[in-house]
Amino acid sequence: MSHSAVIPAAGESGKFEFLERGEHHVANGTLLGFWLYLMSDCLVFAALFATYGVLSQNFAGGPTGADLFDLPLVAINTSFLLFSSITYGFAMLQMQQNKLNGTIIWLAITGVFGAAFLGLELYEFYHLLHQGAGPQRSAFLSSFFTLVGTHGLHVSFGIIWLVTLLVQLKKHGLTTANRRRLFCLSMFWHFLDVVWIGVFTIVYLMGSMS
Amino acid sequence: MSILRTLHKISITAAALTLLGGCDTVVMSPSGDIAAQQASLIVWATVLMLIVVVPVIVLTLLFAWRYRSTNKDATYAPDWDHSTNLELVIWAAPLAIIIALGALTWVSTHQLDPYRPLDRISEGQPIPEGVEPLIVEVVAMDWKWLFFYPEQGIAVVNQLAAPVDRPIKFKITSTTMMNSFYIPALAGQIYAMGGMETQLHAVINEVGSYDGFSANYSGAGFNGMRFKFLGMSESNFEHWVTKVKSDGDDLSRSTYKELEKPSEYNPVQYYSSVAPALYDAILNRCVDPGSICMKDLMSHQHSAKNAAEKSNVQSETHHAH
Amino acid sequence: MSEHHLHSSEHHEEEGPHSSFSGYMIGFMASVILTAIPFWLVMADVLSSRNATVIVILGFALVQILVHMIFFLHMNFHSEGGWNMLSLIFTVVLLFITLAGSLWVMYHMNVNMMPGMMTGSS
Amino acid sequence: MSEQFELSKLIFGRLSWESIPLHDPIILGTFIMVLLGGGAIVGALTYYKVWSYLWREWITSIDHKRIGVMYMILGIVMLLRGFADAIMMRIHQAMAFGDATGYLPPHHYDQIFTAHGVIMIFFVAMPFVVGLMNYIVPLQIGARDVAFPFLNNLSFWMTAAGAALVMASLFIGEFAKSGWLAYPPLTGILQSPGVGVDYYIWSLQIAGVGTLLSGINFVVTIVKMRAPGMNMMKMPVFVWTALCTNILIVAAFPVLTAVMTLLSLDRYLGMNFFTNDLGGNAMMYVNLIWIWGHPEVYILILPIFGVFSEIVSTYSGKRLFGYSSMVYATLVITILSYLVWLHHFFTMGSGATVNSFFGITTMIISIPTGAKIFNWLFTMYRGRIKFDVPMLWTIGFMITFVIGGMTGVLLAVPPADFVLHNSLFLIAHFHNVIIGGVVFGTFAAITYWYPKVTGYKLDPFWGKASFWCWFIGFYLAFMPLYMLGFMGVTRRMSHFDDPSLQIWFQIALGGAVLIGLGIACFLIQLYVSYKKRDSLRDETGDPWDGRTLEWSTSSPPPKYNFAFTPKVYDNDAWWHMKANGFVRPTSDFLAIHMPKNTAAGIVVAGISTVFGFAMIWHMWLLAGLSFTSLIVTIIIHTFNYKRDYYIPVEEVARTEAQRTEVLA
Repeated sequence: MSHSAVIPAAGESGKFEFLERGEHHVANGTLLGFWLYLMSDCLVFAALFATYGVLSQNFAGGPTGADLFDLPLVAINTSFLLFSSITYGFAMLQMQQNKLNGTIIWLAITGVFGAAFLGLELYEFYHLLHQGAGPQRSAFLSSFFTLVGTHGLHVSFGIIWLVTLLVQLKKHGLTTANRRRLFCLSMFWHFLDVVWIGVFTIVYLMGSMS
Repeated sequence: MSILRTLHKISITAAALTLLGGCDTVVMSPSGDIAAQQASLIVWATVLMLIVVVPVIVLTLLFAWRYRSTNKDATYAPDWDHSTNLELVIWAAPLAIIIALGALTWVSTHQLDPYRPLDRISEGQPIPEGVEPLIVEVVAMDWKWLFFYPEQGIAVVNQLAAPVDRPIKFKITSTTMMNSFYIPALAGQIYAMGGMETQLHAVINEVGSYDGFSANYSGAGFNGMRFKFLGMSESNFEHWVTKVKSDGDDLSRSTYKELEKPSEYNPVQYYSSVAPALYDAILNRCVDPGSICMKDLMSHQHSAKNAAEKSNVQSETHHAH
Repeated sequence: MSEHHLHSSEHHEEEGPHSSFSGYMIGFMASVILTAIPFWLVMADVLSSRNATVIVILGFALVQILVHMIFFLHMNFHSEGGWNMLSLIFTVVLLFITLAGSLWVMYHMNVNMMPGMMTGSS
Repeated sequence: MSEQFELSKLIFGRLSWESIPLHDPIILGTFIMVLLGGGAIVGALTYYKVWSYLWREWITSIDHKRIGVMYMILGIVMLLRGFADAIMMRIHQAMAFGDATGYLPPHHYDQIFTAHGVIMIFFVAMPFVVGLMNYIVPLQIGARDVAFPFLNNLSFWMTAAGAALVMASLFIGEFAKSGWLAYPPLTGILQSPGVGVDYYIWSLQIAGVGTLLSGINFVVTIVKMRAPGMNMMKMPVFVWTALCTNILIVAAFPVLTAVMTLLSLDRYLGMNFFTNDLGGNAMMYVNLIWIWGHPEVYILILPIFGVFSEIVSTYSGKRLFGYSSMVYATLVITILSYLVWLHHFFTMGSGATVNSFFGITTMIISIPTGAKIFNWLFTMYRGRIKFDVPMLWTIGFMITFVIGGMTGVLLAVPPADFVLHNSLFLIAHFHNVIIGGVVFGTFAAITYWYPKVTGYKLDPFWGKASFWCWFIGFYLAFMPLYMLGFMGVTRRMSHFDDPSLQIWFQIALGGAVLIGLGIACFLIQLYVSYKKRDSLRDETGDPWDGRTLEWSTSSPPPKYNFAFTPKVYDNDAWWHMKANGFVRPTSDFLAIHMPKNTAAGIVVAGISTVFGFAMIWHMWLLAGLSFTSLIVTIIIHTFNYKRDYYIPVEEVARTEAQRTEVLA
């Protein structure tokens, strides 16, 4: 763009330089693209939240949120997710300092917190099913299981991705490509946090109030 | 039919179309006051829009002809791509039309809201003192229409009658599918949905037999989901009610369960008497003995723990289905 | 999900936002507090009015989302030439339309049609 | 015995020999024809040994131009299927009066109108629009490919996978009998226990993934990969409309994915989102699907607005009138398209305030749309209009689309909608805008850019024939439907009692036949032009005296599009270059960095098809296996770090020297 020193190439008019004569580097779009994917995911959750909002009072004579939700359990679960965000943050700080082992260790810890979160959520689901409060019971429960379950499914895929990335880091180290992947996964992971804020506030806290 | 006759018919129809502009169709010249207002709204909206549409079409053809490349007399201005005044007009003209149309929409939508009770029976004719609307409860079934007349205590399948110039209040629901209750000559349509009740207020002004049907595709028997809507004089309507009462059977809950089974191209059926609160039970999805009505579920949903236990039993019965 | 990139091996300039220990810690502490208070409000039934509680916890959720956006997702007006922020704002607008629109529309439908919710139904 | 039964259930689910409709002569005949035709094509490909060429150069290609062409071919093939459905319906409706029941049994007829809608929107209009954007956008912004070339290939194959499932439903099982938006409770498991709705769900889900990924891809491409100097207000209008369309795709398709998922949870796991009982609410489905559905309409039409902007300015030999108001109009439409969804269900009973709000927002959209029409009009004003075939389509579009827009605004007035909703008037309206807009636009675009793709123009005689058949055919086919709408005739009817309606259906059939001739003329045009390619050849790369960058390179463009990335100073970049004495470079070439072809796209899409098929037929074992292998394949793919290569400088120099020779 500012190659003013370059002599105009053969045939080009002096007034305009019409060609980029050097190699034209195109900015990498992965981070933006992944961000856009997250925005689209946001709208999946918007649809699910809207459905939950519309159907959340349709208990069909079945149990309500106040009957079912175990807030201390949810609080513990929330703390798992919060811890996993800060540990992911530490992994990113290690990455910035080019410390491969530190990155790997903090990433693994993040994965453990994520798995603990999932385990607790599955326990909760199992408990609900056991009580006869499965997703078939009422529209409220259908939308509850689907909203919370979709978030859980995202966490599961996040963990699969995290494990894959651990292997790739071991194999190739902190290359540009791997750093980019770490960034993408970090966005994904923190995005799930943000969704969870909506879930625990709207579903669990508001649902528990009688 | 020979080709010549077909051609003849086509030319006559085409001529009729150009002459009448579709004015003798049921939607554009209906027999009920609500539908008539809707038809005149269509005309007004169209006229408003034609103010822009006609010039656009004319100008398109005109410019295409005038500035054809072979016409060397026409001005050629290859770099002319902007004119603030012109662009103001370009945005302002549609805007002005839309403001007018938007105002028309706001007023007419409220005026012709199907939930709104009527305040006249036709133009310049207010509802006479003491005339109460005729109540008809409509159930869209698979695939037929069931009409309850609560005042008269009768029910009819696939036939609907009403006295002219008396407001009618329809309460509409469905057993399973999403249907749309539509009598073009009377008034616009409204959906009929299971567990829900929509309403329609309308009045028929002319004696006659009109088509009624479901306007929303609802599965295999949709095509045969048609009925005749009979606009009658007050005395003929009384006569019709008497006839239904004398010819009909009793619509008990068990007869209703029989009727509820899917059927196609159902004939007209009369019921001289109806089990109490049957329509209400259909609407609330509790015709089956022992089932809990939706409205009761709604109002009791906050009585927490007991309901939860009761529901376990209920969900088991539901699974058994 | 992690596999889209083309010109990967070529240039080495650091992409993505830079973050700092203090930034993460501030975000973390803030979100712990912002999580704990709503849980306490609901679990200990602090406020007498249900509506007040709902408004307060929704407010906390909103603030916490902002905290996460700023300290964990590193949102600002510069990253990716402002396109990140622009797409976020656009998404939030659509989010609002979808949620508020659906609730508004469905509320009216339910009031008009649902037995037990209908105005004036007996 | 029962153990064996369980095992076969696990493997074959509900698929059995009865699922194949051998008893239906129409389907059987079609099946045999498809089998013979398909066999002939496969045989010919094998005989001429083109499989490995196809595999190397097309199937695994990540070149946006190749992918664009494949999208267009998919669109044309599916257009034939969708049109076959249309003409079958028209014949049936023209016959089925009084005692005559028509030749299609109702269950078959109901599948046909569903399939027609689904195919035309998802597998004809969408591939056309995405294909056009694929081919043109990178060229117009001076880029060498899209931002994520592999994803682009995957997107195409996912779309094709969805189409394959729809086609499979014709011969294995059945398609949905529910209308193209599959409203519950009709599509609930109680009312539609068969596989039809599941075919619908899974084909849309799989194709939807492809569409969403390509949406993200194009937004990033346009944001990140524009040539130096091309700021936002110097982008060609087609690129602008493509950007807005892809933003809408990213914003709207997730909602479709979500609502399809909810419907499948109802069907597969017995949940109660949209059921009549236990608190389900079918209105929520209608609400959600139209939150996707209305933006979808603009996803289709916006790029076409861009196409017409390019064409009208090129063939008028004039700059586009009101570039910036065109851009703002596009942006306004993008936002507003998300605010009007309720106008598709005014009659559901939401009350006057809600209805009039959405009615008025709908009308507001007609303001920017009107502004666009005026802009095209004043681009023609004081131009030198050449009536090549693309310009004919454009004028046909302007006249037809205005009428469609008018009937659309009419339907946006709620009380008017009460009498016209679900009637044939509505059918006429949306065919008026989709045929008059999207289809006319696609044909205009194909004719306009064909020489860029192949290096020779399309034969104008057959192009004109095709245009007039379509144009007159459209009016003949759909004006009667407007009339029938006023007569209170509803859509999706398979039989009529009133004999006075028959004449209208017969006229409409005549129109449909004429449209069929239009399609035939188009296919003949492709063939004739190929035969006459030497006389139709364009060696300049710029046959229409074009204005944007795609005309600055050769036809067809080299793999790398541009030997040097162009610098842009004007929104008619190529026009500006020509006006200022640009001369092609002939030396100092550099090696060019390009992505490598990969088979991962078709493999992932293939496994997805198997997964979808297994889910449709409840083959749980296969479903589990294919899902696992899908995840594993994707993970394996992420271990491939070497995805690019350099085109050596000698090859670039050789290619460019050849062109220099041709131009001399």
